Amino acid sequence: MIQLFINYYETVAVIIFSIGFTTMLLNRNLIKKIIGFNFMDCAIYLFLACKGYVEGRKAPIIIDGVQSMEAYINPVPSGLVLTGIVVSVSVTAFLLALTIRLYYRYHTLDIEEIIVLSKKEED
Amino acid sequence: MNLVQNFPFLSIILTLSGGVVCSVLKGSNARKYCYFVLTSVLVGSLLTMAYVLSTGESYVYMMGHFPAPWGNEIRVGVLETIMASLFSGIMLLSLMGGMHHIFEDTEDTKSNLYFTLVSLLSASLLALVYTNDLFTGYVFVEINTIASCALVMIRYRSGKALVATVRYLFMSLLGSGLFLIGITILYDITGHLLMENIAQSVSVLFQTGTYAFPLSVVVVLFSMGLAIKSACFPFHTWLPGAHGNATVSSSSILSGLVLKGYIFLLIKIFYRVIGMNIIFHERATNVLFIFGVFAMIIGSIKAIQEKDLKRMLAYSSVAQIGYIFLGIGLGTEAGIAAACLHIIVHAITKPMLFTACGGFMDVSGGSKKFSDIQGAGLRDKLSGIAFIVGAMSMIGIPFFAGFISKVYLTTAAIEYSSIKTVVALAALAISTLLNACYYIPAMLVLFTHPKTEKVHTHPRSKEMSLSLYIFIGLNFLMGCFSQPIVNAVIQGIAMFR
Amino acid sequence: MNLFVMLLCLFLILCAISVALTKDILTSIIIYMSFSLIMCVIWILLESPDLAITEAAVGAGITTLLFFATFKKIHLIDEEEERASHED
Amino acid sequence: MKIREDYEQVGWRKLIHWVNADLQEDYISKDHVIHDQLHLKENAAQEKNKRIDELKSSLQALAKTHGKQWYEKSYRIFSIFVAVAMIIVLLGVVSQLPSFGDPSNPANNEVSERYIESGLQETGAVNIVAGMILDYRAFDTLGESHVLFIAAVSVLILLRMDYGSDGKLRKTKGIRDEGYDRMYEPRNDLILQTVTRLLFPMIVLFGIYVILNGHISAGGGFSGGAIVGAALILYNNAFGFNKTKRFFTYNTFKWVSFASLITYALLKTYSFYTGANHLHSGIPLGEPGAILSSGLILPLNICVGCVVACTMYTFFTMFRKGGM
Repeated sequence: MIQLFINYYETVAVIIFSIGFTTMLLNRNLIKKIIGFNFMDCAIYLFLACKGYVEGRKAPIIIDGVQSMEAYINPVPSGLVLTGIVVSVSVTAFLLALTIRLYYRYHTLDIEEIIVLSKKEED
Repeated sequence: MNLVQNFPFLSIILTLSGGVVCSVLKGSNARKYCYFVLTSVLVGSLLTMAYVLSTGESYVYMMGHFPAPWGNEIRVGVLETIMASLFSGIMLLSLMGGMHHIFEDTEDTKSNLYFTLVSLLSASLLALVYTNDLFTGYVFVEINTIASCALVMIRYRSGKALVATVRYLFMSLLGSGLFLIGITILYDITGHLLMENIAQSVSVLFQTGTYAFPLSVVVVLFSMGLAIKSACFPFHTWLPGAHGNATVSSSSILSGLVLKGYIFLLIKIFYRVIGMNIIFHERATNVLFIFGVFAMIIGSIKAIQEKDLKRMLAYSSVAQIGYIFLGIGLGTEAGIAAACLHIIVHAITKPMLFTACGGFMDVSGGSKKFSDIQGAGLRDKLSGIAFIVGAMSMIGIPFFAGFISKVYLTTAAIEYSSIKTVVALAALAISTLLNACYYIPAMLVLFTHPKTEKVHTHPRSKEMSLSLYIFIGLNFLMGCFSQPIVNAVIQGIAMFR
Repeated sequence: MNLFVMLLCLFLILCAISVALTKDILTSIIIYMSFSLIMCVIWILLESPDLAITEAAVGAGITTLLFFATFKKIHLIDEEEERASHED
Repeated sequence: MKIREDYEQVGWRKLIHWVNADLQEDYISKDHVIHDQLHLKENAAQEKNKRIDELKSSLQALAKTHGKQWYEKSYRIFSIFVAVAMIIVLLGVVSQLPSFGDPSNPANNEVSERYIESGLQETGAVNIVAGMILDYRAFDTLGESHVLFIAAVSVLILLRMDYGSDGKLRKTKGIRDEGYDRMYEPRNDLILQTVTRLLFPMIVLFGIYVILNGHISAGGGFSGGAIVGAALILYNNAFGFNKTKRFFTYNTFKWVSFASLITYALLKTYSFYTGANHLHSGIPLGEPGAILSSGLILPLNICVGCVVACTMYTFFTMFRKGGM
């Protein structure tokens, strides 16, 4: 139990991940679902990025030639999260474009109504 | 380092840049360029397969100047090259099969963008097959997700396709979210992203028993994430909508190849990263085994109730995915070999069925309801024959491809002496019966008392006939002379470690 | 220093819960914007400035812009439907 | 009455109006035409709400008859159950993971040691993260910029107004024609335009600085490109599409992203090919700290910056108008 307070960043990340996961699963409004997805992704990247942090070390930009490992944190997780942030922006743009297209056709943002309406219409 | 060893890397780069080039060309030039890219990738992977079979062991290709744990790396073995040539070949054939549908469904200013999506999808499939690094796997899983959702959404004029895309995309994003959390926890407890190094530290962790609970949660997250993405039983609700409403070539690419890419990544993670003994200990294989059994039964039952040919084929894909998960669920090497064999068989048969269904839609005024395609098999003879061959192979009649993988699934199940064997054999028998229960009525509808009045028929293009001939030939080849392929798969699995 | 981080994390959790509970979309978009800004501050506390700039420019900047553009586009569609229905 | 007047001026009210796309030209003026329009709008709005309520109630009835009632309840309970189970399992995992910030974590092994110790010598980049992204693990970032490209392609397929081969806009269901272009021309708001005339060059300069210094200080292709993209969006918002059409059309997006992605792929193919076949790649690393140092990282950052800037601007214009 104490470990939860030592890794407090990871606890926060897990709580936000679950809230985002539920908003995405539970909500009927499309834009709410997309915001829930963004929360989920941001939480996973916080969970990944705080793996690389080491107490008392600086950001991995070499200052005046000091190249010992004790001076800098682990650069691998921040490299991975940089890739991840751009992935979640691209997916959000795709989802929002789909929402607009659906709104053109069904004039509602509620996914349940959209499913009911799309079943009624014959293509 | 002879030249052939560079082909896997060059094929990934060619397909990636092919996507970019297609976005600039006109519709018809993009089609020619896409054909060129896919044929060169097919020839390249066949040559690499010959090379790897001759040397008898897999080699590692270093991407960049820095060796493995620092830089990226792809690993090329027999199984990988078989899958790569299968994926590029089938993608080429399904594109040829549904070509005039593509140009009908998309605007003429946007049809070249369809070929961008197809070549980027084949790039991500190749990268998923070859990669030896988990995070590279995640990046290309994302490309795969967006490309396959865009393939379904290309028919955005029909509202059903849009709704199916939204549901498919949300479920797929849940899957890749769980997959990424699995990678993070694994990176945290082992410190590596490369598959070999993770395997070593995981086996050490397993012996000493440290981080036992996180390790089992990682196994659960990987299997759940990739099961959601490959439409395994409880998470298959998005599949009938997505595959039922996409264009002909999109649905054959999606059900034939995209689902298999994720399953192959799951096999790689289970077999090479975590190791089968730990998976066995975690009893993850039992869970997948039960999912497979349920998928086989309930997928077929749902397919029987369908009134729409394409949705019926989509539900039968859910059942066939259940066969593959049954193979993985057995947990033995023979089980995984049977699963790989069924991946090959299903990749050959299902796109043929979807292309034939495209042919039936052409001759019956574009509708896919059973009531409208009454007797379409007689109006379009070649699609009818292709549908018969596909249905026979799905049911598992000897001399057709499906029979081979069913035989190996049963031998793998028999080898395994416990309750699992009984359940596996019962499931195989029942689902073969259920397959017959929906393919034979479909064939009856297609080949009896055709409608008399002249329905607007679309002259079948040469490309489609060629692709159907090749599909039928492949099916018979796999059905009758399957021994070399089976030996290659078994040798690949042995070399896979 | 620890108290400051605790407050930020508490704010993150409050943002997540309030978006789950509010009905109005506009307020949830604005809450998401503040969530992204706090994430930039946390990236700096975790000693990774690369992430802070990227999250600020791409996460808080462009994503929220797209949300507002979608929200406005939806209202525009309603306007046109009315205008079209008035004319014909 | 006075409070209402000030309330109207407050920026917040303007933001709400901007977002609700109220099209009154000049909100402050008091003449009757505006008031009549307001009344007209109000009862039109009521009418519309009535219609929507009828549609909703019919839908509810339809949903009810489909036995959706118990399905919705079980779906809600099931999701809450999944969320609670997930929190418990993941908190259990977090409590057993190595503690935060402790130097002896398994993650600080020989992999990150080599990145830090010999990162400067091998890649020439002072910013080790940029060196790692564009040189050590370059294959991920190559896939990464193609993720952004494929998202741009899908948004183009969905939202771009379908122009027929003859260049005339083809009427597709639900999309209005060019006639409403005035709707997209933003009200030339004097404050916004003067501020943009001041800010636009600053932001673009800062974006270019972030791209060029990717390998020296924090930043790089992705963030710099997003900053330049944001500047373009600001310019479009202030001066409208006719002004931005002069220097940025759909063709520029197509050819700029094509050129930068192909050069990115070619440069990376060269470095992967020479690396794998153990050939010496004669790219000078330059002396660290200078702009023209660290071999391929600078051109790659510029390519990624161009792709990201064009894609972000295209996202905005596709959402705003469905055309450039």
